Amino acid sequence: MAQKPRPAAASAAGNDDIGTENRLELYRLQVEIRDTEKRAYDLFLQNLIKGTSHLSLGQEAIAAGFGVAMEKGDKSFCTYRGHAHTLARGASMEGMLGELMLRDIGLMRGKGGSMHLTSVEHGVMGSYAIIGAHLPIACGSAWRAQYLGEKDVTVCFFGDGTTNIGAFHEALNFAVIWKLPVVFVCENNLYMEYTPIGEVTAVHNPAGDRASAYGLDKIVVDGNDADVVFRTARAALDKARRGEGPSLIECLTYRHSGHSRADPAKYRPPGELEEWLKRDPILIYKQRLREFGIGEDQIAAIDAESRRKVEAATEACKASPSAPVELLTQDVYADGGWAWRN
Amino acid sequence: MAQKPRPAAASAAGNDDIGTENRLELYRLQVEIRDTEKRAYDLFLQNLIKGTSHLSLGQEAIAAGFGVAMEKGDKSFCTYRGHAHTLARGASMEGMLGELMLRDIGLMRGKGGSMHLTSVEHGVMGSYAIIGAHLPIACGSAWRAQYLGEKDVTVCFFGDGTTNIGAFHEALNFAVIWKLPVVFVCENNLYMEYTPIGEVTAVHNPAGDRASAYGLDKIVVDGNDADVVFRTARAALDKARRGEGPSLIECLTYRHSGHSRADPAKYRPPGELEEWLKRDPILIYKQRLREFGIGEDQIAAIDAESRRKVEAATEACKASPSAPVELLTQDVYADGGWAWRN
Amino acid sequence: MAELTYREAVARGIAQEMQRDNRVVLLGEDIAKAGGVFKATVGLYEQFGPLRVRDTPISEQAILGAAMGAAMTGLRPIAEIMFSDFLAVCFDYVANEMPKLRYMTNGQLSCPLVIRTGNGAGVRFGAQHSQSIENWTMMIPGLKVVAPSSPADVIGLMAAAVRDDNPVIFHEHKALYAMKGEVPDGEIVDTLGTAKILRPGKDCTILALALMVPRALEAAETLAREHGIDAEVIDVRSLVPLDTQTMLGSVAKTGRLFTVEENPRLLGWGAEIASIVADEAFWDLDGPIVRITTPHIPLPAADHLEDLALPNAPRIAEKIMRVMNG
Amino acid sequence: MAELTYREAVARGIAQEMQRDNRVVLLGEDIAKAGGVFKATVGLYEQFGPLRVRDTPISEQAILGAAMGAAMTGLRPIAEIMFSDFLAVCFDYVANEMPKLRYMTNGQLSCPLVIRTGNGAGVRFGAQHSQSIENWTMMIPGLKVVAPSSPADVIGLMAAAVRDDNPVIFHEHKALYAMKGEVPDGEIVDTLGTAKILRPGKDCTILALALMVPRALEAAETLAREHGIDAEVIDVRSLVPLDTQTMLGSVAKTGRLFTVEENPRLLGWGAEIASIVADEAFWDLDGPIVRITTPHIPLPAADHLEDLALPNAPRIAEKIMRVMNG
Ligand SMILES: Cc1ncc(C[n+]2csc(CCOP(=O)(O)OP(=O)(O)O)c2C)c(N)n1
Ligand SMILES: Cc1ncc(C[n+]2csc(CCOP(=O)(O)OP(=O)(O)O)c2C)c(N)n1
Ligand SMILES: [Mg+2]
Ligand SMILES: [Mg+2]
Repeated sequence: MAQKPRPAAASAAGNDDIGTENRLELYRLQVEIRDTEKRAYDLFLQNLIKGTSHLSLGQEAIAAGFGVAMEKGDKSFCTYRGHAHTLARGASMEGMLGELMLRDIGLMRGKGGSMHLTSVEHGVMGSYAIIGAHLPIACGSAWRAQYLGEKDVTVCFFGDGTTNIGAFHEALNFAVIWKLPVVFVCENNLYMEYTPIGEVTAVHNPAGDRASAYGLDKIVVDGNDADVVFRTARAALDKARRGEGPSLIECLTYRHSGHSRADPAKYRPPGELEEWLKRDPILIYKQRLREFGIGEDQIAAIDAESRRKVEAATEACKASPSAPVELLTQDVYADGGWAWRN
Repeated sequence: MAQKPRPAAASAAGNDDIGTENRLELYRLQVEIRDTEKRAYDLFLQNLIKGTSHLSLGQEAIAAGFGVAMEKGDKSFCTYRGHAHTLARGASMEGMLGELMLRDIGLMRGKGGSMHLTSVEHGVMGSYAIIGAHLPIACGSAWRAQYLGEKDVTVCFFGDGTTNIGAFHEALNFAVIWKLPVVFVCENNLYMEYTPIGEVTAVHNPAGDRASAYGLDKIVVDGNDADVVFRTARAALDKARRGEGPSLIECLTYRHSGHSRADPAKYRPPGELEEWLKRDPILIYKQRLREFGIGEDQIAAIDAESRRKVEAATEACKASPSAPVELLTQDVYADGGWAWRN
Repeated sequence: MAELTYREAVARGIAQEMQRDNRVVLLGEDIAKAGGVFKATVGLYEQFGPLRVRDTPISEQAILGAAMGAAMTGLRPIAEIMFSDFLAVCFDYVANEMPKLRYMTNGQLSCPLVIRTGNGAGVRFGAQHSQSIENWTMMIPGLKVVAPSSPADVIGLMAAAVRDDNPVIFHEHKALYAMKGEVPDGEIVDTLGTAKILRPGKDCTILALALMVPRALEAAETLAREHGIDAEVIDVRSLVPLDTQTMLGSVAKTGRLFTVEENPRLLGWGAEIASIVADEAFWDLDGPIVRITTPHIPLPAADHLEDLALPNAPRIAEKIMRVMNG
Repeated sequence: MAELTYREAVARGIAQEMQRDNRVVLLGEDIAKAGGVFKATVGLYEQFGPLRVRDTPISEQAILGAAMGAAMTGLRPIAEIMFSDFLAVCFDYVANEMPKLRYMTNGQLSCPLVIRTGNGAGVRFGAQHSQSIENWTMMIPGLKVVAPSSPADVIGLMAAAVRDDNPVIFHEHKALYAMKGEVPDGEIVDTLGTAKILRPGKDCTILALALMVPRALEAAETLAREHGIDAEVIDVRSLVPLDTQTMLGSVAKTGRLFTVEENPRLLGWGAEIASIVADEAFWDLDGPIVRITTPHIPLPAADHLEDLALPNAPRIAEKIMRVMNG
């Protein structure tokens, strides 16, 4: 059942619909996401990240592709594996890392934790940790846009395993019958936590093979190629913005690390990771830049700047205190407090 | 969107794969179900049925087709609209009517009510009133058969509207990946309670067009023709019994009455009911019997016997007292009582 | 002044708020063209049109999820969950998503919406369509929870719920839909978190909610008439916020507390109040706190059994009389 | 005797029952080959094979629905819901289907199964993966509910739960999985519905559950050592059935009751017990009943805030000391 990494798409250097600016941005985002998440892993080993955390090493092309294609004002709904998507919309590294470290500098000052990264100012309308819950919520955001005549599109990211829960089904049907401006993005990384998706799913492509059940087109793309993701994202966003309703996109990818910090990923067949490492999205994209004539110095500058930013963010986070204890009982209710009685 | 009643299937008189015995049984069941439900309606008008009740007048061919095709030991899981399926497995009229009247003679002595008809001795493993809940439960029954090597098949009935709830999706995927001996039967009667199914469903055939999302064949049949249903049921039951896994069958039909006793069904477009009344399953089947050379006297005898049984059942129910009040606190826990403390 | 049924009051309360605020939208199963299975939304589709009053598929998770997503991005949805028992099929939104959104995001996001739901027994619908599940919602931090007992309260509390910036669960009692009551003309806006003393009294305090309110009042009349016991009857109305001041004040006066709860015994709303009183008003108490509830059982469908299960005026009066005299 | 961790005890308890009864089967997400995300089912797949220990998709409704359908037709399934918070996505089975089946069918059908779930806080998982939701299950008639606090209790109560003919909710505490304890050799079978006096005392009664048990015990030691207060500590263990006799007996002796609850305040399990005691043992009480709970808030992820939210030994001791001396 398991998909194999796809061969790299043929070079399209002669016919560039993406452009240098977007390309550099796609690369920059992938590198920064990679570096930040690798730093998160180091911080975990140093016991500076205390809760759980779910890296998406190897899946960066999806976050980058959508991040670049989306417009300011568009809304992202992510999962616990949402570091990448949060950064891709412009949230700061220290906000993200700080939240993983549960410090005051974190996006939610440590109250939410790594599974609930939220940055409303960047359109990141939350990260959701109960599988499937955010698909209907994303419908609601899109409904609001439709009702108020606002032009933003809502994008909802989730994993392959999520396609087997009821909320997935309800949301897809709902989005289609109300013709909502929402794009559902399934990141098929082959596994739920530790169980291969093929063992628990009735069809080969968990999202793609279900699109027709909602009258949608089957869209399954190489999720390790940021150009492919970017093009697919742009088309779906445009469609939604034109008022032509939702899309369901399955991006084929692989996570290089375990499910969460607790997971050594021993359940993988030998050689699988190695195959996918050859198709590392950053490797692919560095090559792509070269094909499009971007100089090594420009690439190196992006790499260096990313490392510099990660260092600075790390220092800022380490320097940040824990949030004041008053926060414990703040913001339970809209009056800012927690009073349930008079 | 709305389906039209289908033209009657071509007569197959010359090539009878069903046989006279089954045919008479198919007719008898349809007539008895019809007569019992019409009686339920009368009793409601006489204020002798107090709770709610959901008739399936016009949908009898489905219950009869499956009832005859199923073997003793096979399990039925029904909905609140389950009178027909309960009778079709051999439960008594007075048990069914008595439960609607909430009398001691009822199948559950009035404790469950019309929405929860259960007759385990006849394989009726309950009627479920929360939409979709019984689809996963039916999977469990089938899993038990598979695990213990028992040869029974589980059949689960539900409506078109039920295909839009999460449990539907989870159950279908689950049944396929575990290759369970279960048959899912969607009775598409065009409406949820008052809302046309086409207005809230992303595909034309709410079950049929979703089969492929679970790797299943699309099976959509005329649910008003008991022969068609019987043949379809037999094939699916055989397949399940051979260990070849589940089926999803959509039966096209129409309910002649409102959703429940409270509903005058004013939401229907004019003429719709009249069209469907021309395709009344009992009308169709009476004609079928004639085509197969069954004499008018035999038909009349079945009709008369049905009326006689309904009268007798009605009398028995009217004569039945309410259940003794001790039942109030019985059977909450397995020790027969309700003690939650010592 | 006009006489309205409780179900008409629901529609009127919603209409009042929809007229005031264009961001108020309605969604649920069969609520639009059909006016709701309990006929509590009749006329709203005609008045406010198909964009603001929307029928949904049978997808309770999508209903509440969509309401939440719309609420956090700018609308003020009112979602119907037809029978309160069905909150179980979408309980993740009620228990985990809506009430925790603001807290988890450190106040970045808000969830101003109302979930209306047909709660309670008395209509012979059996174990899965008759439950009193106020406690399922009261126990969740971040929700507000109301349960009106009269048409006027329905309108005023609906308005307060819609205007509140928190997720509010609005329990409508199915057996009260046909109940009539006087309703003032013009806009009505009540206050969440306020209980109402419906019958002042000095000998004991009776707390009741929704359908139990008229029954408690009737019992109080019996107690006064036949046993010389002068009971103070308080309609709790709002479980969160909870008007503990009114309740503690009453117990300080009467020294005795009874709760009349439709829910099965364990962890009914009265348990919380009993525990508060047993702590904070312990020295005011002249005797045991007694909860009168439905026994801890699923509900039977049969009319005589259902009637037997729920607290009714004679049983309430009898119990209180025996406790007070014993 | 052997020293086992709480998580090992889970696997051992299950293995004991699977060995005894071929009808006991296991299902859940990642429980088979991977041994569970909390490693509480390690070895069972290897020992009992793929037909009896089955990985499922992320379909909690299918998990519980399938467990129920299997239970009512002859098996005795043990279903895992990974985090107890996720009971919200399949709550219809917990609240409406399993517990009402027997009653609605007038005893025709039975639902002998166990739902195991990782409950509770202390591991910095934030608001949706840390809740103590014993009350969600305690309030439903027809369920039984246990929450063991030690490895030996895990095994014995697991055996009792599997052998019971009712649906039993088995709350495993996530922060206790690594806890070690002595466990007797051979078969262990405990009894549902029995509380345990872990520390006899005469001045006050402290009721605690799961993670709160070691904390209450520690607090009791502090109270004895530093304040001369001799507290009786009772591990409630089973919420349904509830061993009210042991609790009422203790209060009759001590005259004072404290509950230590991990759940947020409103309608935590202690509320019910407080209301029972305030009724039936009112005249035994020498002072207010006091509940020590997590404040009524969602849980924060940050370690220092989470630690602050949950009752801990110093806070418990301090509160009890002040109440007893005040
Ligand atoms: C309702 C629910 N069930 C189970 C879990 C536990 N869980 C967290 S992540 C995960 C796997 C999700 O797999 P997938 O959707 O493929 O996303 P991925 O982690 O691969 O990105 C599971 C089962 C959960 N969070 N919520
Ligand atoms: C979870 C849930 N939501 C809503 C309802 C209310 N309800 C009862 S029957 C029904 C319509 C069901 O339509 P369909 O599945 O087509 O079955 P039919 O009644 O037509 O046989 C609805 C919405 C319910 N019982 N359960
Ligand atoms: Mg995955
Ligand atoms: Mg229908």
